[in-house]
Formats: sequence, structure tokens, C-alpha cells
Amino acid sequence: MNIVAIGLALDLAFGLLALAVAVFALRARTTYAAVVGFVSFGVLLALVWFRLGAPDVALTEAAIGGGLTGLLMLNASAVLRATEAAAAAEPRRPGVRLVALLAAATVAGGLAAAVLALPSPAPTLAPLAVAGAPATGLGNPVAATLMAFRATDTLLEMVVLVLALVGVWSLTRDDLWGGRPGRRHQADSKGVLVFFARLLLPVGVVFAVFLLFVGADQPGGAFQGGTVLAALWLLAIMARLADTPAIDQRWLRFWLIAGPAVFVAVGLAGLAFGVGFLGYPEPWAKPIILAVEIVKIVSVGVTLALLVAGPPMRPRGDDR
Amino acid sequence: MTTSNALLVGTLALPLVLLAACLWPAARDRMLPWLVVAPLPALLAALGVDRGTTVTLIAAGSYEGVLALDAPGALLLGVAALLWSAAGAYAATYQRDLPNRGRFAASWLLCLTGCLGVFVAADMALLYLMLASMTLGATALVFQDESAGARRAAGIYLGLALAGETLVLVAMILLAQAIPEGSLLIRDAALVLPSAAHRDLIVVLLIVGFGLKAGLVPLHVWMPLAHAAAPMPASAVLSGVVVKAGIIGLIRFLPVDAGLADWGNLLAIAGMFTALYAVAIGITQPHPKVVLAYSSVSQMGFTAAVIGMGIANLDAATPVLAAFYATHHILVKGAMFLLVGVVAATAGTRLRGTLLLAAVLAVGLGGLPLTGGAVAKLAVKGPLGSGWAATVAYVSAVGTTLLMLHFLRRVMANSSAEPSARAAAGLRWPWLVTAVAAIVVPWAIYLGLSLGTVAEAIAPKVLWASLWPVGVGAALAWWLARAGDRLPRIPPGDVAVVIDRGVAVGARAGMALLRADGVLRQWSVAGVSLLTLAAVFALAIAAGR
Amino acid sequence: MPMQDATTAGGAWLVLALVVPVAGLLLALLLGGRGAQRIALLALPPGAVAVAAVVMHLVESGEAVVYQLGGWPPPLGIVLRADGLSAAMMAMTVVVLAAVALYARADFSAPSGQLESRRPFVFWTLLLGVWAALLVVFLAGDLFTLYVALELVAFSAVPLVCLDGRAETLQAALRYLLYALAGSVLYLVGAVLIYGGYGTLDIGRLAQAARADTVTVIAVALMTAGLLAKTALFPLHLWLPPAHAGAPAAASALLSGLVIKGSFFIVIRLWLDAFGSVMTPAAAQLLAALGAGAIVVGSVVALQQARLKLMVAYSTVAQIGYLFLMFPLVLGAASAGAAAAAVAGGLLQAISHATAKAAMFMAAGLVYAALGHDRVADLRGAARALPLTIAAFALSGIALIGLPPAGGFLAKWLLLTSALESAQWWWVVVIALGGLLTAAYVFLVLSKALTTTAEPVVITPVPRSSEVIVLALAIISALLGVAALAPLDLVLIGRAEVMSGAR
Amino acid sequence: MNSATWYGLVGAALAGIGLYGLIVHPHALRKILSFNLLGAGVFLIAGVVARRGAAAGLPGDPVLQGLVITGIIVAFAATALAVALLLRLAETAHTASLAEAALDRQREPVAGSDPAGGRTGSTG
Repeated sequence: MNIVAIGLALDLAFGLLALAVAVFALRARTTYAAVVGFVSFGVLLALVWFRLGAPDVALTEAAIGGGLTGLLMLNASAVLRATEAAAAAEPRRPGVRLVALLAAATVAGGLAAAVLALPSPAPTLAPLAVAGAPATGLGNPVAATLMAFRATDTLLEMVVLVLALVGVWSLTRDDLWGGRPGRRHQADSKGVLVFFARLLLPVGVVFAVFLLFVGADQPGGAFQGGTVLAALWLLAIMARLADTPAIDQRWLRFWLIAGPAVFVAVGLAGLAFGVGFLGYPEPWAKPIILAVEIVKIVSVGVTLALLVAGPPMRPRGDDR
Repeated sequence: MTTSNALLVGTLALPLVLLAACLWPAARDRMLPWLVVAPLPALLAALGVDRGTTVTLIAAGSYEGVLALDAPGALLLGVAALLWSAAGAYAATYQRDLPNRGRFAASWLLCLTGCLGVFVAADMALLYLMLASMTLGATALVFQDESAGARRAAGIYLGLALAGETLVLVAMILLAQAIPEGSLLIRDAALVLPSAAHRDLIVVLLIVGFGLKAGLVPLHVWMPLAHAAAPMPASAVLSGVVVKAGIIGLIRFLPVDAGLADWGNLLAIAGMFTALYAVAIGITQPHPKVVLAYSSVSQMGFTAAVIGMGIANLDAATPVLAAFYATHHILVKGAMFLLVGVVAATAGTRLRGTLLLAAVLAVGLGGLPLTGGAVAKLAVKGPLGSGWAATVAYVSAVGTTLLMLHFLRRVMANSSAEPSARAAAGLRWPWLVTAVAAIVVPWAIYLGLSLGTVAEAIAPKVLWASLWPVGVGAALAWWLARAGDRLPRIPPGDVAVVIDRGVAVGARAGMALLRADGVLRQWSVAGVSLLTLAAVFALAIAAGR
Repeated sequence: MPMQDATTAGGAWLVLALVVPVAGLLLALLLGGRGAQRIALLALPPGAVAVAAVVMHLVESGEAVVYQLGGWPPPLGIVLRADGLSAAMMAMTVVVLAAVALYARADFSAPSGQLESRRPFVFWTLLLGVWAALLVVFLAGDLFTLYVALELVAFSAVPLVCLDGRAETLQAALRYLLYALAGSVLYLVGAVLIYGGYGTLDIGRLAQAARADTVTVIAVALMTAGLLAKTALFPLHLWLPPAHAGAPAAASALLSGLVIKGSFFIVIRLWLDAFGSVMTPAAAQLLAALGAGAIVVGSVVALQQARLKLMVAYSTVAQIGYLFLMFPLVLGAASAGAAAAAVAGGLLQAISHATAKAAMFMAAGLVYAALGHDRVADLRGAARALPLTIAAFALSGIALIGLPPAGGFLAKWLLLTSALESAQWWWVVVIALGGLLTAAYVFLVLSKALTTTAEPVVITPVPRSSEVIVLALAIISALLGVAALAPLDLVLIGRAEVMSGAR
Repeated sequence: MNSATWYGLVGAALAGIGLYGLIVHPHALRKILSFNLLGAGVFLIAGVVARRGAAAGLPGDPVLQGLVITGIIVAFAATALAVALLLRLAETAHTASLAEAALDRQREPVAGSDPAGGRTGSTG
């Protein structure tokens, strides 16, 4: 058996497994089971991304798709347990299900047909990206895409994150505005979680910083690093080593906007100095980008963590 | 800017300024006395501005908004302004103590602006704007007393008027496409009509659209409802002037020399049918205002028939003559509506002189010799020709006399029960001025424009031709007074019941749509719709080539 | 002729027009408290200046204004691009935003003192969010940037729905969010497939390269369906009525006036610009048929609503339908002139609806605040109590019906011209019918509100300034037809090349 | 069939599964989860398109990979907002259903309450 065949068999297995887990997550009786299924699906998918030659995406998928999304859903499924009975008691309406199945299958079929009909040789921007990357000083063309070629998309995406957080906060009860997100966690201060947290925190921070700096030339970057930071912070909160901050703290607001704000500032500076909005003067490109990334990693970490933590549920004085 | 131009612009500007002043509550409440002034620039313009004067109001991009005065427009504008002014004076007393007089004044001014604007607008966009403001103002006037009946009348009026305007709009756009230089002038539109791509369709749209404004059967249903529901002075201008928008539209857009003889005959048939039909329904009506409204339907039918026959007979004088006929109707009908209010406020015993004058006017509409009506009828003999239309015109004169005498009888029954009651001077004077004008002004125009001579008008043959239908009509009226109770009761608006039935059917269909909306908005249904649409779009894009 | 994608004169103004709301949003978040409101109001003048500068450059050069971001030309980089359509939409957005912001001062003024409170903070931040998001929609020249813009729009809009935290509005917001997300995923997968087919997402390049192969057809169909879901075009309107009717009035004005125009605008980009040559008359007829369905069902259901705000929301469902009538008229146009008329008419319809509907929702909000309810049947005396507000409602109603001199009339004129020229009679009937149905529900409300009561209605006083602002916006919408006459050609600037690629 | 195409088909199937769940599942959290399956399928298709564009010594088209990263983060933000909305809905109305009727079933009758949305909302 040669290496190609092994790879193909592996792909076949990954794909089938991913589908099976997805069907399980769809059909599981309890929401909790479905969410557990979804988390394992995320891990599986990260492997698939490696197989597709996209380690940057694999890291993002593992950290966000599996990790943070899973955490969010687990949390929610616990809170929503009481509502499940009513949902399960809804009438089945087999006719609607059949029509929905047909419609979904039609769209899936259309997508499959489109995938099969993609032109060969495939059009690609890879050569252009490789040619353009040196001007940015970045060795990783994915990072160059995010920070230079399509930096505006990235800026807008950070604005999306901030807006989503405002949206989450908008669901606060009026009397709790300015309070602390999330319920009080009941972790035992001597428990396993605390142990893990103490162990993981320093390692994790180093890993996040590593992801940030390596991201310039290797897979990684501020988004992945920020996600790790967010996960660590959330872990510390769950272990009661830290608490969520009150949402009207000035420092918190500062770090929330720091990432996109630095981006805007760099962009405007570029405009003023004649290299254009979000353009970088060639010798300075890499240092500027790295500086933006450093601010961004904190911003992304804080924003992602607060997105998971949810709207304030305790007054600010409630600091345990 | 010359005085002529200033007067023409002032025709619209003064009512608009007063209307804008209505934004302030204090001004609004004090606006009633100004209604008499608002139409005066129009009156002066009609008297003093040279025919053919044009003023460009707006020039933006490729569009030019133009005002102009032609002969038929000037006739209608001047006489309309006279009635608007008199009715405005009447309203100043009639509406004085009502709590919502401010709103009345604003609606009045809006309707007035649009109504006068229709006579001077020279391009299609401006004409449409004027038609729309007239419609909105008139709707508000009809709704003025806020009763259930007024609400129904206003709703039906608004719906039909907007529908009519939409038809006119489509015709206008088709005409605009046929004009090579992209001009929107009505004059150019009328020129290209004979050669336009969809000529017959345009003519149908115009006849139906303007016919609706003028109340051609069966598009007349709104008139008995609306003219009965509005306050007295408003009814006077609605029934007297506002319906003339249809007439001026037909005159301007359907040139007599466009080779539309068949369409002219058809319009004449529709008009004559309307003229007779409205009499038949009108004599069954007990309410004097409804009777008057049917009389307006009948008269507008007759006027349309004149225009139609003019087109059929290629009579170049038709526009001016038809407009002249219409001016007489403006004054008589205005006076009659004002009369209803005067009678209602006066004891029966004090009405003798008033009723005598009213009788002269009423029978004048049927063509009583020496009245304004007689010269009006004489003037349109040319376009009517000597064929069937001339014959039917006699029948129509008989019917008009009958209907107006029926009206007089009904209005007398409405006099005040209080023996000492006397209408306020603010009501009597406007009525008197309008009534006298209805006799004098047609003569003045007849002679001033040299439409004919005194000798022609008093030739024995002419006198006899106009006298005998009046006599027959009077005899029939005598019969009607004795046998009238045996006539069937027909609800005002006659075929309007069809509309009510349509509304009921529509309501059921509406409920069905409401339920369908509820189903479509279910999450799972909407989800399936989304995916189905994606698939259908793929098919439509793939298969359509 | 390849499309212009190098930076043109005035291109930097595009960046500034975009940076103003983005920076405002960030600052508002940082300062919080009263700062959010101040910043939102302070950002409006510079934002308006930037938009005006773009318009001036556009008119001066007669060509699209382009800015190449970071100096990276497409397909690797992305451009901001303003043609006449974008410029007109941006100008409209700033005007409506200004009116809503001034109006909302009364409802969402932050309490004095240090403490921040939820509703003002969220409202003003998201107002800036809507602004930023729409500018990205109008300026982006790239299908993926448009995807991010779509999400920006959704995330700014959804929380506005449930600002008051009632269960109905929370559910409406969740329905809106999930349905919009489904729509944007369909859009995204379409964009991905397009990338797979062409190796670029730049609209100008796609316009040149577009071909009707399997990938393109499927991708465009999915993107279209997704965008329609976000625009709430019938029958995909499930989320709109409760969301727009349940939100506070100022938020409803943003949602109904502006937000839905975002995804609609992307439909234009997709159907007329990027893939104009791929779209078939059949598909365009289908799109407009949905619009016709929206007009009929939306209007008829609006007629039967007992509550004013729901009626106005269903009116939006109906008016959205009008926006889609332009597509068969453009794609099936007999001449370039007819196509241009249809584009101008469709755009003017969008602008006219934005101003009129924003005014109408704010008027409805004032009615609710004053009377304590918005039951249509119990509106007697409202005109006496709130003359300016009811006048504003009437004027915006006139604009919706499409009577002159409102912008809606000119839009109708242009659409009818185009329909008649290409002999698509059925759309003439739809347009005419829609106007009458609109008149019916506007009349229903006004005839109630204008009815006098024996006793004056007892009302909670509303700020006179709010009434005046609503009336001013309504007057703008009712006079838009005159104002739009001169710059009518503006909307066609910079489109010749795209449209010629489409043909 | 190479592995990229295979994963493309898997992505299409995942999208179908997600769409089905999004439409029929009565519990809103399961709809959100289904949305994530749908998203994963779409991103996977993007990954396949990127993989097919492998060139210039890169294992895939880096531009599209960058777009996918952006997309994943946006999808996460959407999920967070949806979950927060759902939790607030459940807290307020004790239901996790998107059916408008579900609210009526859960609501305790409150005398004189006016459920219409007004100009100013009450406190939440």
C-alpha cells in the first residue's frame, strides 16, 4: 500500500466519520449529547483542514469551531435543560420534515454538482500571493492576506466582533448594566479544574505569544493566539482564579477597541504618508504589522472571551 | 417678468402661499375669510392674460414645468375662479363655527390649487401633479363631516380618482415615448397621438381616465356619493368645477383633427347615454344634493358628447364651444348647491323671490330661451351636427328640465320649519352673485368671443327649438310630482352597490391572504421556501437561455 | 474595456466616508455614557462632508470614484468603488440617519452623571454600526467584503429589534438573526464557488469574465436566495413584521428605512453588475414576480392590521416588492435608455421608500407615545392632538402611494416608462394596483386620525422638536421628485462600463 | 476522485444536514448547532476550492484560506449573539421555540398589559 492510498483511505474515513458525527449531533435526543457530538465534530474537522493543506484554518477551527463554540453551547445547553421537554413535545409534522429533507437534499445536491463542476485547472491567487508577500515582510501568505492584501476585510471583521459583543451586552437586564458577565461559578478552589488552570495558564500564554510571532511566517497569528488567550481567561474564570470584569470598566473598553482602532490609525497614517489606507511602507511593513498584531491578539482575546461569557448577570459589586 | 406671467404664476402661487400658511395653527384657524381672495389671480389671469402665454416654472435636467393659457383653458379658468371665490365667501360663513374649519380651509386650498392648475398646466407631469392635489383636497372635503357615509364616499372617490389618474398616467407615458424630443408638453402629446404606436390604447386610457373624472356612466358612481357628502360650498365647487378636469383633459388630449372619428362617435354615444341615464336615476332620488349630482353627471355626459361629435365631425371650434358649454354648467350648478344651503336656513314663506330666480336658472339648464343656458345650447349646435346627436340633444334637454324641476320640488321641501328663519347675508350674497353670473356671464362670453350674435340667439326658430323641450320637460315634471312615489327607490350612486359587494368579496379574499401569510411565516415553511427559491432560481437562470 | 480599478481623484474620500462611522463606533464604545450619543451626533457632519465630496468628484469626473486599499490591485487586493448608485444611496443614508438621530435624542438621551445606561448606549453604538455597515455595502467592490458587510448589517440591526427586552421582540430578533444567518451562509457558499470558478471576487473583473456555466448558475442562485432572505422579499418575509413593528420607533425607522436596502443593493450588484450577462429574462421575471406577490400580499395584509406599527411594517413588506420590479425591466430592456430608466427608477424607489418609511415609523412612534397605544380603530382625535405628526404621516403616505411631487412618483414614472417601452404590460398592472392598495391603507389610518372627538383626546405630550424633525423628513420624501429631477443622471455615472459588460 | 473532491462532497452533505436541522428542529439551540454544521460544510467547500488552487509551492490558495479564517470568526460571533438572545428569551418567556404560538402558551395572562411595541420600550 503506497502513501497516496493510505492518505486516500484516511480522507475517506475522516469524511465518513465527520458525516456520522454530524448526523449524530443532529439526531441526538438531548441537547447536551448533541453539543458533545458537535465538539468532537470540531476536532475531526480540524484534522480534515490539516489534510486540506490549511494548517492556519485547522488551528482556527480547532480553537474556535470546536473550542469556544463548544464551550458556549455546553453552557447554554445546561441552562436550557428545562426547555427541552416542551421542544420534544412539539408535533412532529412528518410532511414538513419530508419536504424539508427534499429541499435540503436538493441544495446539497446542487452544491455537490457545483463542486464537481469546478473548472480545472483551478484558478488560483497563490502565485500572486507568493509574489506579493515579500513586500509585506511576511513569510506566511495567509498572514499577508489577512494583514495586507485584504487587511480591510480583517479590520471590518474586528468591527463585527465588537458589534456582536455590543449585541450580546444589549441583552442585559437594565438594572444589571455595568455589572459582571456570566453567572457565579461554583468551582471548588481545590478541585481538578483549578489545578489544570494553574498548570495551563503560563504554558498557554507562552503558546499564544508563540502563535502570534510564528504566525508571520508559519501557520498561526493573532486570531489563533487571541483564541488561546480567550480560552485561558475563561478557564481561569471557571476555576475562580479570576472574575469577569464589569462591562463599563474603562480599561476593558480600551482593550476591546484597541485592535480595530490601531488598525484604523495605521490605515489613516498610511493615507497621510502617501502609502494609502492600510498600506505599509516597505521596510517598515513587518514591524508595523507585528505591532498591530500584538494589540490585536489582546483585543481578540478579550472580545472572544466576553462573547462566551455573555451579558452581565450580576451587579458589579458582586465580586465574590 | 411681465404682468401676464405674474398673473399666471399667481394663479397657483397665491393659493399655495395660503396653503403653506396653514402649517401654523393660528393662521389655519383664521384662513376661512381668505378663501374668497385665493382664486382672484386666476380670475384676473383669465381676463387679462393673452391667449398663448407660456411660463416656464421649473427647468430641471431635461424636464420643464410649463404653465400656459389657451382659449378653452382661459374660459374654464375664469369662470371656475368666479365660482371658487363665491363659494369661498359662502364657506366663510357656512363653516365659520365648526371646530375643524382650519382643516377645511387647508383642504379647500389644496383642491383649489390643483383645480385651477389643471386649466393652466401645459406639460403632463405638472398636469398630473395638479390632478393629484385636486383629488387629495377633494377627498378631504368630502370627508369633512366625518360621518360613516362621508368616509365611504371619500374612500370610493379617492380609489376611483386615483385609478383614473393612473390610467391617464399610463397614457401620458405612452405619449411621452412617442414624442421624439422627449418633451412632455400636452400640445406635443396631442400632435403625436394620431401616429403614436399604441394610439387606440392611449385613446381608451384617456377616455376612461378623464371620463372617470367627468363621471361618464358607469364611472359616475362616486359623484352622487361624494357631492352629497361634502359640505354645501364644497359640493358646489366639486360638482361645478372639479368635474371639469375631465372635460379639459378630453379637450386637450383628443384633438378634433386627429382622425379619431370612430372614437369621437363612441365618446358621443357614451356621453349621450350618460346624459339620459343620469336623468332616469336622478328623478328617483329624494335628496336635493343627490339630484344635483345626477344632474352634473348628465351635463358632463352631454359635454363629453359634444366633444365626441366635434371629433367625429372634425369641427375645429369644438374645444372652445365645449368649454363654453361647461362654463355655464359651472355657474348654474354652483348656484344650485349654494341654494340648497340658503333654502335650508330660510323659512318657506320668505323664499318666493329666491325660488323664482332659481327656477329660471334650473330651467335654463334645460335651455329656457334668453337664459345663459339657451346660448350655451345654441353654441354647441355646430359640433353636434344635425344627425342623431342633435335629436338626442332634444331628449336630453327635456330630461334636464324634468330633473331640475324635480330638484326644485325637493329643495323646497327642505326649507326651514322656523317661520322667521332667514339665511345669513354671507350665504345669500354669494348665491345671488353666482345666480346672476349664471345668466349674465354666458351672454357676455357668447358676445365677447363672437360665438354668435343676438339676432341669432333670438331668432323665432331658435326660440321655439329651445322652448318646446322645456315645455315637455315641465309637463313631465308635473306628472312626476303626482306619480313620483311609484318610481323605484334606487340608492344614491346606483351601481355603487357593486363596489360594496366587491369590497365584501375583497375582504374575504383578504382574510384568505392573511391566513396564507400566517402559514408562509412559519419557520419551517419559510425555511423550505428559501431553499426552494434557491433551486428555482438556479433552474430559471440555467433554463432561460 | 477593463474596469477602472486604480485609485482615482477623490478616492481617499471613500476611505474617509467609511472611517468616520467606524471610528465613531469605536469611540462611542470607549467613552460610553453620554459620550456615545455625542459622538453619534458629532460624526454626522463630517460623515456628510465626506459623502458630499464623493458626490462632487463623481459629478465632476463623470466616472466612478475608486480607491485601491493598501495599494494592492485586484484580484489580490480589494477596491472601494463609488458609482452613481452608491453615491445616491450614501447621500440618502446620511439624510435618514441624521433625521433618526435627531429624533432619537428624546428617547435615547443618556442620563446625566457618570453612570451609563443600556438603551442609549446600545442604540447610539448600533446606529453608528448601521451607518458603517451600509457604507461598506455601498462602496465594496468585492463579493467577500460584501459578505462581511452583510454580517455587519445584521449584527447592528438584530439587537435594535429587542432593545426593550420583551419576549415577543426577543423572539422576533432571534428569528431575524437565524434567518439572516441562513441567508448569509447561502451567500457565502455562492461567493466561495464563484472564487472557485473565476479566482477573483472583484465585481468589475467578474463582470468581464462571467459565463453561464454550472458553477456560476448554482452560485448565483444560492447568493440570490440568501440575499432575498435578508431583504425579506415575499415569501421570505417571516421575520420582518414582528421585528420592525416591535422595535422602538427610532430603531424601526433605521431597520425599515435603511437596513433592508443593504442586501437589496447587493442584489443589484450581483444581478446587474457582476453577473448581468448570466442572468436570464426568465430569472428576472421570477424575481419581479416575487416582488409582485409582496406588493399584493403585503398591502392586503397591511390593510387588515389592527395596530399601526404592524400595518407600517407590512407596508414595508409590500414596498420591498417594488424594489424588485426593476430587474426584468433592466434585463429585458428594449434599449439602453429603457434600462437606464429602470435602474434609476428602482434606485429612486429605494431612496423614496427609505425617507418616507423612516418618517412614517417615527410618526407612528409619536402617535404611540402620545396616545399610549397604536390601535388603528382608536385613532380618533389624533390629528387634533398631533397635527404635525399626522401631517407627516400623510405626506409620507403620499410618497409611498407615488403621487407627485414625491420621489415615488418619479420612480413610478421611470419604471412605467421602462415597462411600457419593453412591452411588459403585466408590471404596469402591478405598479398601478400597488399604488391603489397603498392608498387604501393610508386612507384607512388618516380617515380615523382625522375624525374629531367630542372631547379633546388626552395625550402624553411629545417633544415638539421630534414632531418637527419627522415632518421635515416627510416633506423631504414628498418633495424628492422635484429634488431628484436634476441629479437623476447622477445614478448612472460610472455604470456604463459595468452595464456594457453586462450586455 | 481525489481527496479534495471527496471532501467537497462531504462539505455539501454537511451543508444539507445543517440546513435540514435548521429548518425542522424545534429547539432553537439545536437550530444554532445546525447552523454551525451548515457553516462547517460551507467552509469545508471553501477549503476544497483553496486546495484545488494549490500552486507556487503552496498547499492551497492562501487568499481563500484567509477568507475562511475571517468567516469562521464571523460565524462564531453570530453563534455567540444567537445563544445570548436565546438564553434571554428562555429567561423571559421560558421557551426555546421560534414559533410565535409558543409565546402565547407560555405567557401568564397579565391584566391590562399592552403587548404592542411603542416608541419607548419598557425596561426589560
